[in-house]
Amino acid sequence: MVATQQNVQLFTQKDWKTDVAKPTWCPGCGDYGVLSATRKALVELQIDPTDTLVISGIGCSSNFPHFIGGYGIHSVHGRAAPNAVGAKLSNPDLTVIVAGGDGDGLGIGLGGFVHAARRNLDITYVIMDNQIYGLTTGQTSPTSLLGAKTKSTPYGNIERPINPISMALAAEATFVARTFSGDAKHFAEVMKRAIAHKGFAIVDALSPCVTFNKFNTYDYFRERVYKLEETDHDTSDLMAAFKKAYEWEFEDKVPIGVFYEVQRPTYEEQELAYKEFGNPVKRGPQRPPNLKKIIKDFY
Amino acid sequence: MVATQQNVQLFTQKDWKTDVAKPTWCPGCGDYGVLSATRKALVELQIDPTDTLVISGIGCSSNFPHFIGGYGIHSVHGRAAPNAVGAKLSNPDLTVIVAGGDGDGLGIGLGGFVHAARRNLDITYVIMDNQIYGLTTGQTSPTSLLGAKTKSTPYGNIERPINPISMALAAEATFVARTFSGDAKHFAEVMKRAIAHKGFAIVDALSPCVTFNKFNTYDYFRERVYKLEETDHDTSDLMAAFKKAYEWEFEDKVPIGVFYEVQRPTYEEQELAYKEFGNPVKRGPQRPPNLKKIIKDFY
Amino acid sequence: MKNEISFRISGQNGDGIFSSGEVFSKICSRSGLHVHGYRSYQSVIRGGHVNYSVRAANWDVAAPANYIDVLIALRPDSFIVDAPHMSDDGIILYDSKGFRIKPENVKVKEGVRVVDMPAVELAAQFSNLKIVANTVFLGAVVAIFNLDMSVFEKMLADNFASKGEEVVRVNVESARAGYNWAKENLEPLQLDITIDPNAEPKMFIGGNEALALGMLIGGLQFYAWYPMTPASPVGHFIAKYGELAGVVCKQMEDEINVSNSVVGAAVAGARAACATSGGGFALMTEAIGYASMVEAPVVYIEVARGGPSTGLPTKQEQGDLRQLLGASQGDYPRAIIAQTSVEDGIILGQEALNIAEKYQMPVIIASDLYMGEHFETIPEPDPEAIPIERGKLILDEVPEEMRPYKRYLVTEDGISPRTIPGVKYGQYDAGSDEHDEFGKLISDVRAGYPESIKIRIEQMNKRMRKMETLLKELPAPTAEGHPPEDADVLLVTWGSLLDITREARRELETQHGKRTAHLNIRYIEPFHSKEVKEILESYQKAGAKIILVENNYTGQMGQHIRMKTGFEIKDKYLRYDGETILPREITSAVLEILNR
Amino acid sequence: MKNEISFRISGQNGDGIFSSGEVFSKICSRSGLHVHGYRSYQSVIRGGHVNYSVRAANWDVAAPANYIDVLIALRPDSFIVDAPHMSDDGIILYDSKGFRIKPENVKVKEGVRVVDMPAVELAAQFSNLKIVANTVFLGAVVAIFNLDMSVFEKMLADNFASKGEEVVRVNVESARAGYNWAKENLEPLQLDITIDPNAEPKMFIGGNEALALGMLIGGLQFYAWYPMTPASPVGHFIAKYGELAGVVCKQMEDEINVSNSVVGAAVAGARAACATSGGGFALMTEAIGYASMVEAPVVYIEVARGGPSTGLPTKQEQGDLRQLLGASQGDYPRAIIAQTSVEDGIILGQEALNIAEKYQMPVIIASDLYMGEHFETIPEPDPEAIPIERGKLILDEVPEEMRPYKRYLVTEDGISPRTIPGVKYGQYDAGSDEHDEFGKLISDVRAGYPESIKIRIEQMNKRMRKMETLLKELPAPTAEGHPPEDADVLLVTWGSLLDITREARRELETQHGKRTAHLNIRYIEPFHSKEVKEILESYQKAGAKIILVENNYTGQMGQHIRMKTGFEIKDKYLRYDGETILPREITSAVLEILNR
Ligand SMILES: Cc1ncc(C[n+]2csc(CCOP(=O)(O)OP(=O)(O)O)c2C)c(N)n1
Ligand SMILES: Cc1ncc(C[n+]2csc(CCOP(=O)(O)OP(=O)(O)O)c2C)c(N)n1
Ligand code: SF4
Ligand code: SF4
Ligand SMILES: [Mg+2]
Ligand SMILES: [Mg+2]
Repeated sequence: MVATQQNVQLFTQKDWKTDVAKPTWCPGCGDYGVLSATRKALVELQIDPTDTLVISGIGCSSNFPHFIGGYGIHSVHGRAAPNAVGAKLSNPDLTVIVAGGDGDGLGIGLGGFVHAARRNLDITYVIMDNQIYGLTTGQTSPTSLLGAKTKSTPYGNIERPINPISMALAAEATFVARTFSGDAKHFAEVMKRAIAHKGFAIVDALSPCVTFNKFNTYDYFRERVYKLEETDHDTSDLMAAFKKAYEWEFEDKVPIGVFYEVQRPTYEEQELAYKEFGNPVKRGPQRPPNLKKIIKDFY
Repeated sequence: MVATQQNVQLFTQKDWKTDVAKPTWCPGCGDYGVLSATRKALVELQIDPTDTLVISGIGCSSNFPHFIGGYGIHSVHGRAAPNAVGAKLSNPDLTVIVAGGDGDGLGIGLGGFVHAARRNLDITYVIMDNQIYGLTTGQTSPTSLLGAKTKSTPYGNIERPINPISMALAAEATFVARTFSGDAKHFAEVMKRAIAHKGFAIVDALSPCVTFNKFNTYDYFRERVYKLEETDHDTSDLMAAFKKAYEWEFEDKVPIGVFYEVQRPTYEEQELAYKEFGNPVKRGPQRPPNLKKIIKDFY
Repeated sequence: MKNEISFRISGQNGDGIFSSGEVFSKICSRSGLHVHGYRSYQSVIRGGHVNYSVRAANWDVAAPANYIDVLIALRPDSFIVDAPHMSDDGIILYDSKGFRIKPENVKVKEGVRVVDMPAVELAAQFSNLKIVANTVFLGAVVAIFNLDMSVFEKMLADNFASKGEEVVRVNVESARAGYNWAKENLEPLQLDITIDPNAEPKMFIGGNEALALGMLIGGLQFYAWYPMTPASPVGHFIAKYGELAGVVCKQMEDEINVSNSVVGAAVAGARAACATSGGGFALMTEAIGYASMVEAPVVYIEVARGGPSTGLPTKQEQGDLRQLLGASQGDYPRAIIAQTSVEDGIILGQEALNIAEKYQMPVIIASDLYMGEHFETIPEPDPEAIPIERGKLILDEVPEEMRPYKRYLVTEDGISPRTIPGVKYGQYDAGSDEHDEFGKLISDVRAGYPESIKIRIEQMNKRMRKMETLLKELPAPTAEGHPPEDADVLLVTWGSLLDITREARRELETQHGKRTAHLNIRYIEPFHSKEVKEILESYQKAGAKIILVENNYTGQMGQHIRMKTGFEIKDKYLRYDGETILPREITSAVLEILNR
Repeated sequence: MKNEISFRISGQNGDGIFSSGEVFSKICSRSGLHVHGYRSYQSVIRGGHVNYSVRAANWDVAAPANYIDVLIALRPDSFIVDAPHMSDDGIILYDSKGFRIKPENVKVKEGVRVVDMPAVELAAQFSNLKIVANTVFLGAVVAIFNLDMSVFEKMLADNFASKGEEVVRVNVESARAGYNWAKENLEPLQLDITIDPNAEPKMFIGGNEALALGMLIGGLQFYAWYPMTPASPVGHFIAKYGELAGVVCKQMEDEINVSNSVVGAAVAGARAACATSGGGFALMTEAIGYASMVEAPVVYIEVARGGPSTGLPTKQEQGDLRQLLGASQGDYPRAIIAQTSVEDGIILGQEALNIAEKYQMPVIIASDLYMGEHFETIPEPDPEAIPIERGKLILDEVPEEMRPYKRYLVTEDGISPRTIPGVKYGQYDAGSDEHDEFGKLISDVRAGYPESIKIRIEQMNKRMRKMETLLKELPAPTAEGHPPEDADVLLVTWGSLLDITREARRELETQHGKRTAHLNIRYIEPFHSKEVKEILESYQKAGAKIILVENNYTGQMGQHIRMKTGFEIKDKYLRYDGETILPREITSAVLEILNR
C-alpha cells in the first residue's frame, strides 16, 4: 500500500486527480477543502491509488470518490461503512478510505458507523460534517444545533445534536480527530495521521455548507476553533478526550486536532481466514483444500 | 398517568399481570427478574396500566409485553425505539416503556436507540442485556465480550463490545443507569427512578442468559457488581459517569445504579403541534381549523 | 392561432429559474387561466442546468406542453437542452451581453425567432442585482403573450411587500422596462385566449402538496419522514403547515424508523402517514408487513423517481410498481392506490386515511416525480366533502359483552373492533408474530399444535378477507372515450399518465381522426380483475388496438394486469429515459403502432 | 410389509430430541439406507414441544413420511401433536413412570400399540442422567426395526469417544438394555428392507448446509450474515468450516449492512454471499438493486418461513416469492433460482456464484424452512464437477487497447469486462447513480441533456440484456412423468416441493392408477415463459387436469406463471398453516380435484 522507496515520489497529485473536470459542489463549499487535504495526505504518504478504495454513501459530500483518484464506490445512502467493511475484509491489503456526510454517517448510517468502528479494521472514516442535509436542499441533520431553522424544522430544531467526537469514542474507535476545511494545513496533517493510523480512524471534518447552513459558517468556526496540538492535551487519555469532546457544547470553543489515539490489534490481524490461505482476493476463489475434513462431520 | 391519591393503592400487582400463565423464558433466565422488578416499580409509582404502552422488538427478552399488563407492542427486530417515538408523539400522555435485548437495541437497533435518546422524549428504555443473541440460539451480540465463543464465533469473538453506558451517555440520554437481575430490590429501585425521570431514561439491565451465555453468569456478576449509591458518585457529573462506564472494562468491576441524571426540557414540552390543539390522539382527527390560512400561500 | 400559452425559462441552478417560473404561473392563474407548471432540475445544488415550464389556457390544461412558444434562455446550455423543444414559430429571448452566450451556442431550427434582448442592461437602470434581469425578461414575456401588466405588477407588489417599498419599485419598474421593450421591438403572439385580469385566482399547487393537504383535511395526526427526492415536498408542507394545525411532523433518522414510528403512532390511535421514494421505500417494506400483521392503519406514500438504485434522482419513472407489490414477506392485506392528478391528491389523501383506518391495514399510495412535482390550478378543496370514517373503533371503554376483549376477533368482513391505549378493558398486545383472537402468540410454544394450526388458518383467512371486503367498496374502473364497438384504439395507463394520455387522445381525435378510449388504473390492490378483463376483452373483440403506455422499462402495470387477468397487452409504448412523456409522443407512438 | 422405516421422537426442547433423532438417522445411514430427517421446533428456547422424524429406506426417500410407524413419546403433548400421525399399526413407546405421562393423556386411534416401557428405570442401572433414557428407547427402536445393534454401538463409541471410555460404556449398555427389553417384550415390525451393517455410510446433511458447502466448493471468499431462523445454519456452517478454509465469515450488525457489505466485498473482487429469511430480506432489498446497478456479483439467499411479518418463525411457507420478485426499486437485472433438494444445494451453491460473477449481477436463491432444515443422505460432492467461471474479469493490468478503461462498456451480451481494485489502469467508481460507460454520473449535472438521455437508454438496455443472455444459457424446464397425451394430471410446483410431489405422484400412480406429470420451477427469473406456456397448454389441450400446489395463501408461483405466460392454473392446493405438505396430502387433494 505505502510505497517503500523513501526519496522517490512515485505518486503525485496528478495520480489522485480524476478526469471529472471540476467537482460539482457549490463554489465555496467546505468539501473542496476535504478533497485537497486528502489528496495532499495521500501523496505525502505515497499511497498507491491502484490499491486504494474510496467509499461513500449518498449526499453532496458523498460525490467525493468521483473527484479523487483510485478505485471508488459511491454506494447508497448511509451504507459507506458496511461497504468498506466488506471490501476491507475481502482484500485487507487495500487502503480503504470512507468519506461521507453527517447525515449519511451519523443519521441513517449511525449503526454501521459505530459497529464498523468497534471492529477496528484499518479504515479511515472522514465525516464531512456540515450540520445539514445538503443534497436534499437543507433539512436538519443529526449534528444540526438546537434551534436551527431548516426546511424540516421551520420553527427551530428541538432535538439535541449528536456529538460526533464522544460518539466516536463510545464506538471504540482507536483514532478520533476533528479538523476544519478552513484550515488546509491542519486538515492535511490530521488526514495523514488518520490514514497512517493502524486501525479505525474517525475524522470529524467541519466542512461548511455555504448554501443551506447559514449558521455554522467559516466565520462561525474561525471564531471558535483552536488546535489541540497547541495545548498539552494527552491523546492517550480517554477521559481527557471525552472532556474535550464537550467543549463545543459547554464552552463554545471548538477544539480541532487529535482527541484520542490508541494502538490495538486490528481486526485483520486477528482474522482466522487469512492465517493459512492469505488475502482472499489476491489468492482468488479456491476449492476448500480441506474438504475431506469438513465433510467427515456429516457421516 | 400517575395516580394522584396518595394513600390508596389504586393499582396492584394483579393489574400488571396478564393471562399468559407463565413467561416462556427458560427457568432461571435473568428476564424474570426484569419482569418482576418492573411490575413492582409500576405498582409503587401507581401507574395506570390502561394508559401504559410497553414496547419491544424481537428476541427472548422482547416477549416481555406479553407478560406484563397494559397495552403492548411486540414489534419487529430492532425497532422498539421508533415504535415508541411514534406512539409517544401521538399520545404524549401515555407512559411508554421499551424493553428489549442487547442485540435488538444495540445491534440492529442502535441507530434508533441513539436517535430516540437524543430526542429526550419521556420514555424509559430497558436493555435486557445478556451479552448474547438468545432467541436465535446463541450468537455474539454487540455486548459479547472479547474472546466469547459462540455459534457465530466458534473460534472466539475478536470484536470489541459496545459499552452501553458510554453509548447511552454519548447519545445524550438524560438518565443512564445499570442494574442486575440478580438483585431484585436494586432493580426495582432503579426502575422506579427511571420511570419517574422526566425524559429519556436508559437502564442497562444485566440479565443472564442461562442457556447460551456460559460466561456472563449470575456468579460472574455477583463477584463484580457494587452499588454506585453506596459510593460518593455524583450523578450530575457527566465526566464521572463516563469514568464509571469504563470500570468494567479497565478494572473488572461492574458498578450498578444511576450513572447520570440531568433535567432537560423533554421533546413533548417543546413540540409545537400540541400548543394549540393538545394531545393529538385524545383530541382525535380534525379538519385543519386554519385551512384558509394554509391555502392562501397557494394563490 | 394558439389557444394556450407555453412558456419556459431555463438556466443554471441559482439563476432564479424556479421563482421566475412560479411568478409567471401565478400571473397566468391570476389572469383567470388554468395553469400547468413543471420543473426540471439536477442533483447538484448549484450550477446544474434547470428549467421551469408553464402552460396556461382557458381550458383545464393538465399536461406539459408539447412545444415551447416562448423561452427565456439564460445560459448557453439552454440551446442544447431546451431549444430543441421550441415550436416552429417560437421565440427565444436571451441576452448575449448579459449572459455572454456566444453566437455559436445559438443553434435553433428554422422558423424559431431568437431575440437578443438587453435585459441586464435594462435591469441595471434600477438595480445591480443580476436576478432583476429575470423580471425584465418576464415583463417582455407578459407583453409577448398579451397578458395584462397590472396583474404582474400586483404580484410583484404582493411578493416583495415584506421587503419594503423600494424593492417593490425596483421590480415593478424593471418589469415595465421589459414590457415596454417588447412592445416596441417585438410582435406579440397571436393567441385565442381570454384574459380576465380581475378573475378570482385559482389555487396553484403541486401534486405532493395536494396530497399533503388532502391528508391534513383527512384528519392526519402524525407524519414521519426522512428527506428523499422527490417525496420531500410532502414533508416540507407538513412541517410548515401541519405543525401549526396540530399535526406532529417528525423527521426521523432513516426510513426504517419512519416506517416503524408510523406503526407505533397508529397503534397508539393516530392517523399516521409517511412518504418516501424508491430506495427509502425498500427500507420501509419490513414494517409494512408488520403494520398489516398487527392491523395498524398507516398510509405509506411512494413518489417514484428514475431507478434502479440511486438511479436518476431528479427524473421521472413509474418504475417502482413491482416493489410496491412485492413489499415485505408473506401474504398480507394492503391497498395500493395510484395518485392520478394534482386534484386527486386532495381526495386520495383523505380516502387513503379512511381506508387505512376502516380496514386497519397499510395503504400504499403510488405516485411519481412528475405527479408529485408538477403544479396545477385546482378548485379550492371543500373540507367537508369526504367524511372522516374511523371504522370499528372503540374509544370509550370496551362494553361488558365484549369482555375479555378480542382484538383480533374473527369476523365475516375480516375487520375486528379495535381499541387504542387509554381505553379501559381494551388492553392487548399488538404482536408481529402469528396470534390468536386475543393477540396471544401461537408461534412461540404452541406452533404445530392442532389448535394453533386452526387458529393460524382462521387468522390468515380473516386478514385476507379484508381484501375482498374492500374490493366491493371500491368503484370499478371504466374506460373513458369511445365504446368498444366504436374505437380504433384503447390506451391503457396508470396513475400519473391519466391527463397526459387524455390530451394525447384529444390530439388523436381532433388532429388525426382516430376514435380512442382510455383505461387508467387507480386501484392496484385489491384489483378489479373481472372488470378490467372484461374491458380489455371487449375492446379486443371489437377489433380495437390495445396499447400499453408506461414510464418504465418492463411495462410493470402491463405485467400486473396480465397476472390478474391473463390478458397480455402486446403493443406497448414504454419510456425509461427519465423524461416525462409528452402528449405528442404518445400520439405519434399510437399512430406508429396503428399504421404498422 | 413396509419397505421403509418411519420413526419419530418427540418431547420438550431440552429433552435431547434432536440429538436422538440425528443419532437414529445416522444409524440408518450407516446401515446402508437412504435417510430423510426433519425437525419441528418452537421459538422458545426451552420447554416447547419439538420432534424429530426419520424416514429411511433402500430407495432414495426424499420426502417426510406420511405416517409414523414408531414414536418415542417423551411428554404428554406427544399424544396431542404426534400421535395423530401414527400409522394404523404403529407403535408408541413411552414411560409412564419416568415421564409421568398420565393415562388420560394417552389417546390414540384404534390399532396403534401404546407400549409403556421402563426406560428411565433401565437407564438408572447405568446412569442417573435422564437423557440416557433416550438411548434406552433408541435401543428398543433398533430392535423393533430389526436394525443391527453393532451399528448403534459403534456410533455411540464414535460419538462419546472424546468423553472417555466410561461414558461410552454407560451408553452402550443402556442401548443394549433397551434393545434386549424390546426383543423380549415386543414383536419386531415386518419390514422389507435390506440392512447392510458394513455399508459405506452416506453423507447426511441439511439443505442449508448443503448450500453452504456448495458455495465453499464454488470458491466463496466472503460471507456476511445476521442470525435469522431458518437461515442461520448457513452462517453457522461457514463460521465453523469456512473460516478454516480461508472464507471470511462476518456476522454484521443487521441485514442492511450484511447486504451492503457483500456488495463492497464483490466490488473488491471477492465471491460474496449472504443468507437471511423474510424480514431480513426486506431490509436487504435496497442493496440488491444497488448491486445490480454497480454490476457487482453477489449471491443473496432467502430461506422463507411462515409470514407475514414475524409470523411463524419456526414454520414452513413458500410465501416470499412476491418479495423476491419485488425487491428494490426500478427495473434491473437479477437471477432468482429456487433450491429444489438437499443435493441441489451443492450444485446451486456453485451455479449461483458462477452466474453472479459471469453476469455481474445479484443472484437470489429462494429456499424455505423445510428445504433448508431437513436432512438427507446425498452422494459425496465431487469438488471438480462444476468449473469456477469468473466471466469477463481482468486481473492483470488493463491492456492498452482498452484504455481509458470503460467499466460499463456497452456490449452485445450486456456484460462488460470488469476490473477490481489493485488492477492497474482499471480504476473506476462503482456508482449507484446512472452513469456512462466510464462510470461517471450522468444524473448529477447532466440529467436531461440529449446525450445523457441517450446514455441512460444505452445503459438500461445493456444491463437488461443480461437477462436475455442468461436465459439462453439456462436449461429450459421440462415436465417429468407422462406426456400430455397420456396424462390425467399435471402438477405444477416450485422449489422445495419437487421431491414431496414426486412421491405423491408415485402414490397416485401405484395406489390410485392415475397417470401423472409434474412441472417443478427452478429458474424463476429470467423465466422460460415460452417453454412453460407450451408445457401448460399442451397438457391442457390434451385434457389433463392442471393443478398448482404451493405452500402459501395466494399461490404466488401461480401468479408469476400467469404474469409470464397468461396461463391461469385454476385448480389449486394451497397450504399456509405452517406445516410441511406431506405426499399423502397432495395425493388426496389431487384425487379430490380429479373427482370433482
Ligand atoms: C435511502 C435513502 N434515503 C434518503 C435519500 C435522500 N438523501 C440523499 S443525500 C441525503 C442526506 C445528505 O446529507 P449528508 O449526508 O449530511 O450529506 P451532505 O449532502 O450534507 O454532504 C438524503 C437524505 C437517499 N438517497 N436514500
Ligand atoms: C430483521 C430480523 N433479523 C433477524 C431476526 C432474528 N432474530 C430474532 S431475535 C434476534 C436476536 C435476539 O437477541 P437479543 O435482542 O439480544 O435478545 P435475546 O433473545 O438475547 O433476549 C434475532 C437476530 C429477526 N427476527 N428479524
Ligand atoms: S449544498 Fe452545501 S454541502 Fe452541498 S455542495 Fe453546496 S455548499 Fe456544499
Ligand atoms: S435462551 Fe437465554 S435469554 Fe432466552 S429465555 Fe433462555 S435463558 Fe433467557
Ligand atoms: Mg451534511
Ligand atoms: Mg440478548
